[in-house]
Amino acid sequence: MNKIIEIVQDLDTNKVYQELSHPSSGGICVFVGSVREFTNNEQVMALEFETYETMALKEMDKLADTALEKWKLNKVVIKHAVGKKEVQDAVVIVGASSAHRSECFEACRFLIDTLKETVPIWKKELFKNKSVWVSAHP
Amino acid sequence: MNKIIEIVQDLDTNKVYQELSHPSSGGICVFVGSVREFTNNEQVMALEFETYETMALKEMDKLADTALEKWKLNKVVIKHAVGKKEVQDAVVIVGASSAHRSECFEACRFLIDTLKETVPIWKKELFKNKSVWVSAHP
Amino acid sequence: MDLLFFGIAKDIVGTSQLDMDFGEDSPNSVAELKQALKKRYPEFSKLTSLAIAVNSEYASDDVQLKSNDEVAIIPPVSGG
Amino acid sequence: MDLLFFGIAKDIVGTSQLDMDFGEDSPNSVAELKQALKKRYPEFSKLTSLAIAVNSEYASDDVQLKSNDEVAIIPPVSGG
Repeated sequence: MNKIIEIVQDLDTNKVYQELSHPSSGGICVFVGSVREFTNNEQVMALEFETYETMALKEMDKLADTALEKWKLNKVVIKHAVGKKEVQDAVVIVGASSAHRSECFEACRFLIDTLKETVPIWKKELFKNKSVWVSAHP
Repeated sequence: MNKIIEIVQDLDTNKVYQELSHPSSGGICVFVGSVREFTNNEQVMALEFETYETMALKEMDKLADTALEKWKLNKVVIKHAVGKKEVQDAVVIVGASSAHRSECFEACRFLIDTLKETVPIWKKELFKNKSVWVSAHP
Repeated sequence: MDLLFFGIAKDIVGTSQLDMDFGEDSPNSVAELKQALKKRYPEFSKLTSLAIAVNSEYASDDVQLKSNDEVAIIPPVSGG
Repeated sequence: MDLLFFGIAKDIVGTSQLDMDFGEDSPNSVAELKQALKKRYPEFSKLTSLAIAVNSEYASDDVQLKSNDEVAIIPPVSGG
């Protein structure tokens, strides 16, 4: 299988190299998004992720297919975590492997940029005295 | 320490996420170079890496410093393997973490591109009936 | 009309699933549903964007709604 | 003059370390060393590039060589 699509409670960053490894791949590019301690100088206690799972998996699958069409890739991984995540926890992993490095870099950047635009997952920032749905309001 | 520079016999891809993780980082980008089975349709049995270690570590250190100056990064990792490597083995790992994703992507690409140009490491491709020092001849 | 709500949409409506009775205004298309929602819950008009998914696919304004469709209200996504 | 050889340079010379006697041609600068090496081992002229490191730093052609310098012959690198 040349694509791995998952929505999970906890992401295992250790597995991703093995999942993307391929005898025809000389390059593997991985992006991990993690919880930052501060947003606009306000301390974040945690992030809470919610998803419309059936649709999110479909959109992630389309995203992987688009990348596989646009670039010559041997493997694609797209994984997102849901639930409550603390500072430094991994929340998303995207990656691609290809014969040469340009393709996997470009595909990896495309995967994370497009995931943020299309996949129905919502993030709430939990601060000390309030919580905010990210990007909800202009 | 905001940079990790190593030349090792065997690369452990599992450690890299933890090494790049940082409370101020929302993005981590990692590139892993691995041994491909075919070069110009010729089957590669193995790669053999040799280095001028004292100089290579110095050049890798300069490379990390240049990236830390050019982009706002929290962590940088540059590791290269030496010795005989088989198909799918990891030979190089570079990575960076930053508050936002653009910086770590750009830095990661810069690290691998520049490493290939400046760091004194040499790769010999072992084919069935011959071996070739890569890039030695025009 | 059975509707699913996520993220801030769930907070606005107060539930993640609701069989909403629009009475005579019952919407036939995605565009009409958006309008009906904004009329009943003015908070929807303040969002950066509002999308509707029909059977777990993004649906454009002209898509007609059928009674057995799974219809979801999609506020601005913010994964990653 | 004590020299270190790596990669294909080691294959050309047949050893990784050599106290090379250039006789009267003994090179004083990086440029002269490159020339002396190419004269003695024509294979060096066929390489894509040839660099010299002095005390484990790339050295430009005008760098003068001192007797206690660590001098290394750097054929085209191919890491990664």
